[in-house]
Amino acid sequence: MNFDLTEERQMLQDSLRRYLREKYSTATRNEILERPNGMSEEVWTQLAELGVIGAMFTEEQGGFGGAGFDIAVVFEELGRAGVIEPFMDSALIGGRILAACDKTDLVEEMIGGGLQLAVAHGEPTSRYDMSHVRTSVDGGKLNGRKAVVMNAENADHLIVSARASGDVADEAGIALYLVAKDAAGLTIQGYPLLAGGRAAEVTLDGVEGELLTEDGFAVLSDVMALATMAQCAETLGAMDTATRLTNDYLGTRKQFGRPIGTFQALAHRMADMLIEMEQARSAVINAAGNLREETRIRDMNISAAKNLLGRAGRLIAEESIQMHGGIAMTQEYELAHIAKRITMADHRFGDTDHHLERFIALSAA
Amino acid sequence: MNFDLTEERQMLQDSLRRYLREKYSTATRNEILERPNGMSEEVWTQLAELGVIGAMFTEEQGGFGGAGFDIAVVFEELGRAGVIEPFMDSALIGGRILAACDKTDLVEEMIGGGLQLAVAHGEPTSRYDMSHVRTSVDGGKLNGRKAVVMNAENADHLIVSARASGDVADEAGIALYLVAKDAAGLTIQGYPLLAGGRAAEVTLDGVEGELLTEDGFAVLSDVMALATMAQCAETLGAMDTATRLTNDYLGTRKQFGRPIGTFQALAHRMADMLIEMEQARSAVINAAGNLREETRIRDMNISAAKNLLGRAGRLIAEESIQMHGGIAMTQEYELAHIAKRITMADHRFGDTDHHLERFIALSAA
Amino acid sequence: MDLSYTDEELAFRDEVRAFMRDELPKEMSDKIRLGDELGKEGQEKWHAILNSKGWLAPNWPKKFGGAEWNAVQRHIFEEEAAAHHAPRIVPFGLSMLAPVLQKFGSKEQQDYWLPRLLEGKDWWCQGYSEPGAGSDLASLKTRAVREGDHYIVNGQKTWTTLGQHANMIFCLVRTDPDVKQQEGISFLLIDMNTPGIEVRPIILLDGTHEVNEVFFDDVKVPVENLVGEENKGWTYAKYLLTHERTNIAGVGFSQAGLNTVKRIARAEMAGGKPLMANPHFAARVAQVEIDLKAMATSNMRIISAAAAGGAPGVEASMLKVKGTIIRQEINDLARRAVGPYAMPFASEAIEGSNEALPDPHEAGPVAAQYFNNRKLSIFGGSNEIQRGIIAKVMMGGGQ
Amino acid sequence: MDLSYTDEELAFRDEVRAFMRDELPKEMSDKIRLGDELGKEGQEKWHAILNSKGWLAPNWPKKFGGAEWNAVQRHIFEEEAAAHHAPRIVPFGLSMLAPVLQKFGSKEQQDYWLPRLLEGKDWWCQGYSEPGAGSDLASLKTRAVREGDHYIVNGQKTWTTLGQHANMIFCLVRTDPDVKQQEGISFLLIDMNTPGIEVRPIILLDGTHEVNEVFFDDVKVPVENLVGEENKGWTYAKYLLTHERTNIAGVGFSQAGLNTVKRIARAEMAGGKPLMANPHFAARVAQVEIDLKAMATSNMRIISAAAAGGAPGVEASMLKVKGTIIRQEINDLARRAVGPYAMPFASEAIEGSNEALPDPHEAGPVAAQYFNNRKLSIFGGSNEIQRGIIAKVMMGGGQ
Repeated sequence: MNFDLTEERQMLQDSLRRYLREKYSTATRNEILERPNGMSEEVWTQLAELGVIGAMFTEEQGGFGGAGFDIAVVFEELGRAGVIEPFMDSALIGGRILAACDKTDLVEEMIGGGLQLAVAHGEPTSRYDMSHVRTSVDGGKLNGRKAVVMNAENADHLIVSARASGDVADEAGIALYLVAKDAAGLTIQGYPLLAGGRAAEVTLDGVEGELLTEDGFAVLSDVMALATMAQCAETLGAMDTATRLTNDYLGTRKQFGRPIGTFQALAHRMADMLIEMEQARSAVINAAGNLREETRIRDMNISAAKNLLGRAGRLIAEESIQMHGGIAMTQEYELAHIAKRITMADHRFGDTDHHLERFIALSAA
Repeated sequence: MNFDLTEERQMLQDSLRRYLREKYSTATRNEILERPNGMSEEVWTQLAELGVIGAMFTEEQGGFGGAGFDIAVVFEELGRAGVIEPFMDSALIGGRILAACDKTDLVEEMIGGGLQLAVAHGEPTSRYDMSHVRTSVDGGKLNGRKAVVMNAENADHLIVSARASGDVADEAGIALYLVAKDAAGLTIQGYPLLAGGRAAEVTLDGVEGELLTEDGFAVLSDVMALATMAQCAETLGAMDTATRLTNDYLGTRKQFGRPIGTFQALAHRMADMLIEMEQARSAVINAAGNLREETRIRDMNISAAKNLLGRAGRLIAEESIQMHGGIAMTQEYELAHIAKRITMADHRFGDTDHHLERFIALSAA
Repeated sequence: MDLSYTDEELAFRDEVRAFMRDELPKEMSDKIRLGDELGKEGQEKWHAILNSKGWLAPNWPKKFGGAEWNAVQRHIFEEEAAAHHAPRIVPFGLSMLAPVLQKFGSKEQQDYWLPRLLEGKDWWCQGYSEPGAGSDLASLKTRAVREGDHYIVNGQKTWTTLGQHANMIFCLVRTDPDVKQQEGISFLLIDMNTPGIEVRPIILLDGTHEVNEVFFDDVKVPVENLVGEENKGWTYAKYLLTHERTNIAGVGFSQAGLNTVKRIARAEMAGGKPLMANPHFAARVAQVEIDLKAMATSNMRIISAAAAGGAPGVEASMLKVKGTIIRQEINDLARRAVGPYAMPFASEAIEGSNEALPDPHEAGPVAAQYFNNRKLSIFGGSNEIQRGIIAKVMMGGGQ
Repeated sequence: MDLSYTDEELAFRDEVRAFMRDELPKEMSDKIRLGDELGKEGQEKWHAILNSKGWLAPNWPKKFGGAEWNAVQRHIFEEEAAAHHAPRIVPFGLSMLAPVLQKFGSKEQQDYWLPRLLEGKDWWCQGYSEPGAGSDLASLKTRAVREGDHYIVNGQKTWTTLGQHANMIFCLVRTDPDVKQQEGISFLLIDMNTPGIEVRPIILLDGTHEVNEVFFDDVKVPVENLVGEENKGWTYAKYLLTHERTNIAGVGFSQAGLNTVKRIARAEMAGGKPLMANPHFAARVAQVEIDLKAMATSNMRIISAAAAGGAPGVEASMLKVKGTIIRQEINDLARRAVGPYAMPFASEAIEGSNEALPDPHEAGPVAAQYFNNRKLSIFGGSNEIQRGIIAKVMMGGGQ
């Protein structure tokens, strides 16, 4: 057993944390949040230069990491700083799908920071069901509607899932296509997100694309396992920030003549938050450390983590706001953004209940 | 709207509370707990004289009450004092089944305090399913096994459910029989209960009985509705005692030089207990006040109450023990018994989850 | 014991229902149902509708032009208003300031300000909270110094709800800094258009502009705008706070919210079945519904006692805590129910892409409401303050 | 990062497994699995079996005859012991007193008492808690006054676990009442057969006799039974408390308990299906299983750090709180699982009606265990004390 980070990961963590602390203040982020494209190209490029994107890919894929703990380290730091740039959707999900489909040149471009992708998979009625694809492909033409597609407006290419055969919820028969941003018949209607960044409703009306794979479900399911684990790590980082801000606030804010942290009811609730932080950290370690195990074990650990982070995240976001009081409700205060990131993470890749059910099903299997 | 007790009920409550406070101390009860028959005939008789049993029956049945609030008032007081005598099983369930089957003479005897009954309905595999009856009747002979039959050893008669027709879980085809305590083929193997009183495993091997009704499910379901409501009221009384004991303890017990109730963490948890007490009281009022509504409304209110009392009861029993510390773990202290009554109530008439499911099913109906 | 309304109460409920059906404009109830903001004009319009029926001031005595309803009537009105998605009455002038003026104001103040309130001539806001005070209200620092016929006010108020619409503010100010905190406070009425007042918006985490900071820089307030006696303001403030607690349980809002959750969950599909048929989601809904049913009865018990002349004390604190827990849980269920569509930033998404979202009016605002309603357990005496009151009263052995 | 055991650790685990398979008597593990009491004789027999393998004192240095395992080895042993339903090692002498004697005892004390511990010649109990002290241990009142070659001890101890079996007790006593609480305490070894000692049973709410009151009435204790220096006992007591915290998370016990819950829930039928297939029950089980998996990893992280020489501090308090919550939740699930059969009073029901209950050995003890294990969050530093420690350390900005 060994729970220490390797030297390389430790260095990546340190440099990333330093960069974000110095360059990604609340004020800076609040300014980025207001931008029409919902991101900063400068931050994207500089983080790419720091190796953030490269760490998400194996050496064979052109990166220098790609294992569970490489990805966990990166996303925990992004979460800690509340980064809204689309590293999850563009780089990790988009990039790893392309890597799995051997699009080596595009992956190289991604690692260099010069590419933006969007993955148009979820649909208005699919909720969290990964095999639910109604968008059809017929004679190479894509038709359908994709929902809450992250980073769609900024993307150079969209990766679109479509049903080549089978029923709407079948795992078999889902193909993946690469679609250029300016393809005919593609409509992108964008909007900002509560937790920062932008997404869009995407309509495909006879759009032509390049076939990436006919076994889309297998690719998606591996990449979404990675992404779910990364989301847990990101949320862990955000929870850590919320806990730290609250801890600091309890120590400095005075009421009735003394620091509010000396009020025992608050102190004990703070202790419960800290206990749940340990639980959450361990759950992420389990998810990251079992990524290369057989699918059932991998997915049990991922669902366990997503469920636990959902519960602990809710506790920490809500308790942090409550113990701060009104200040935490204001957009200007760091915690407001962080709490939104934590809560909205529950709406990605399956929520707390979804993963509880999945864990139960896998346990019974 | 009017939430006051009628004068009669107020008087019954007062006299009952006074009697139990004066005559049913922890020491007295602990002595009764050790008795081989698990009850005090003297307490039974005196409470019958006070009108406790009469209050459970309508005037037509020979009593002077019988409505939801009559029964709720009685059982709340019994619960407050942690009474272990079998008023629930012998008087309310047994008596009201007989009343529903027009056994006027036996009901009269019951109201006078001169009769003991036991209802042998549940079976080793029935759990909380009221229609699950495997015990058979054939040519008037009863064969089967009944589980955790309350008060069986003390009973003059047993009321036994048996399947006359249909499948094991059918509602139709359940008949009720009256069986004398000394009937041939009846075996009663008794044992004490954690929360006081005694029950038994009852084996029927060709036992003869008197048919009470062929529509046993209808009778049982009405009487069990009453009993479940009464159980909620009893638990409410016990919760009130636990809360009061804890409140008093927090005010008197000193640690680190001051009453432990001045420690804010405990004070706030005490406040949460008090809030749940109000919730529980309202749930019991809803259950008692809707007893004569149509079945679906009645049962929704009963299941709501049993679920809420299950949750609030667990909180209050566990928190009361925790805030007391070690003293609450000792058999000699009143709370130990009260906490067991509260917790074990969850195992009667369907537990917290059972009633949540029933509430969901009835809501969707 | 009788859990039903009396015939008189039922008749009153029918009257309220008919009023809501006939007089509440549909575009108004649509906005409320969908979580949109009504705006100043809409709010004033609703006030005028109520006033023409004589229902704008339910808790005022008849002699001041109020409806003088008892607690049960007020409850029935609030329940029906919530069920019909009627706007709330803006409480600052009508429910909070007015009782203070009626009890402690001069005849001149009553005669001038009360009719204007009914006629909608003034929009009042509340100047209580200050930065750094939080739940410790009495530590306020805004200073008022008497100079001839005026007070000169300097300081800062915060969390001033809808202050951006207001032309008047009632303020707690410190008139004597040398005595015990509670004893040097006065209650002033201040015209927002007086030079030296500046209102700055505070944007909340869901992007809304509900609250403000109000700055006072040598603001001149005529002495006739002092309510009651100088340095007795804390007494009036406490009196006001008891009136702030009307409808503290929020039963009607919770019931309306729960209905919305069920409507969404019956439409939303999860794993091939309606979400409402998912046992885990159904269990969450059932549990909060059970809690709400019980709290509604607790609320009625207290209202019934209040209508009979009893004074709700610690029970109000209990209702506040449980009421906010239930409402926040319902907000949480709503955000869960809509799945990935909780993520769009509602207000803008609705404006920009009405057509694009599948059912934007249901899904749109729920996550924003979840965040916005975290305030319920913070403002108006945080749940921590309420728990402290409950424990203190109970452990003191009575109220 | 590497979550797996090393080859050496795996080999050690195999050795422990083989030992449990070959040496742990089946009648012993049956009793433990079913929640029965092992009794003094059974416990001493297990100690002897461990001692003959050299494993009775895992944490003792080799020079005293211990196994000197590191934290990972101890964890592996505890995990396997729980999985095989082995009895716990009675900790009072071996795990709690021994480290104190080894660090602070005289050569004579070490030479006399330590071998006797391994040989099972003494049964030690702990005299720390006193009536009225609770979590405020240092407020103890039991008085020891030096008279010549003896101390004369008067006072009372309580919650003395298994004191009914003990021939020796180690006690904290007050030797100087005039100084700060912590500075007047001494650490004495007392023969339970000395005149003036009386042991009275405390029956717990589940009917068990685990703990006792111990009364001291002019009890003469030879001065050579003082450990270390007079009035320095608090230092030794604190040292001892850090050793009490071995296996504080109780991962093995929780895992064994969870397995029992699942076994019951697969057999128990609810509404025509196994209880384990009921979504609400399955959700409860899954949630606690998820929490336990995470805590097991937290535990390994701390153990791994401890094996590498780090000192667990506030983490131990976190594990204590979460560990007890999880174990108590599992106890709660077990009592839920057995349905109406939770109600019989287990010990008597089993003895009197072995045949009558359908599966008495599964159902019998679960409710009693639920009640008995409420102690987990009370004794050994209540969860409230632990939360206080956690908050204090964290808000102090470090350990």
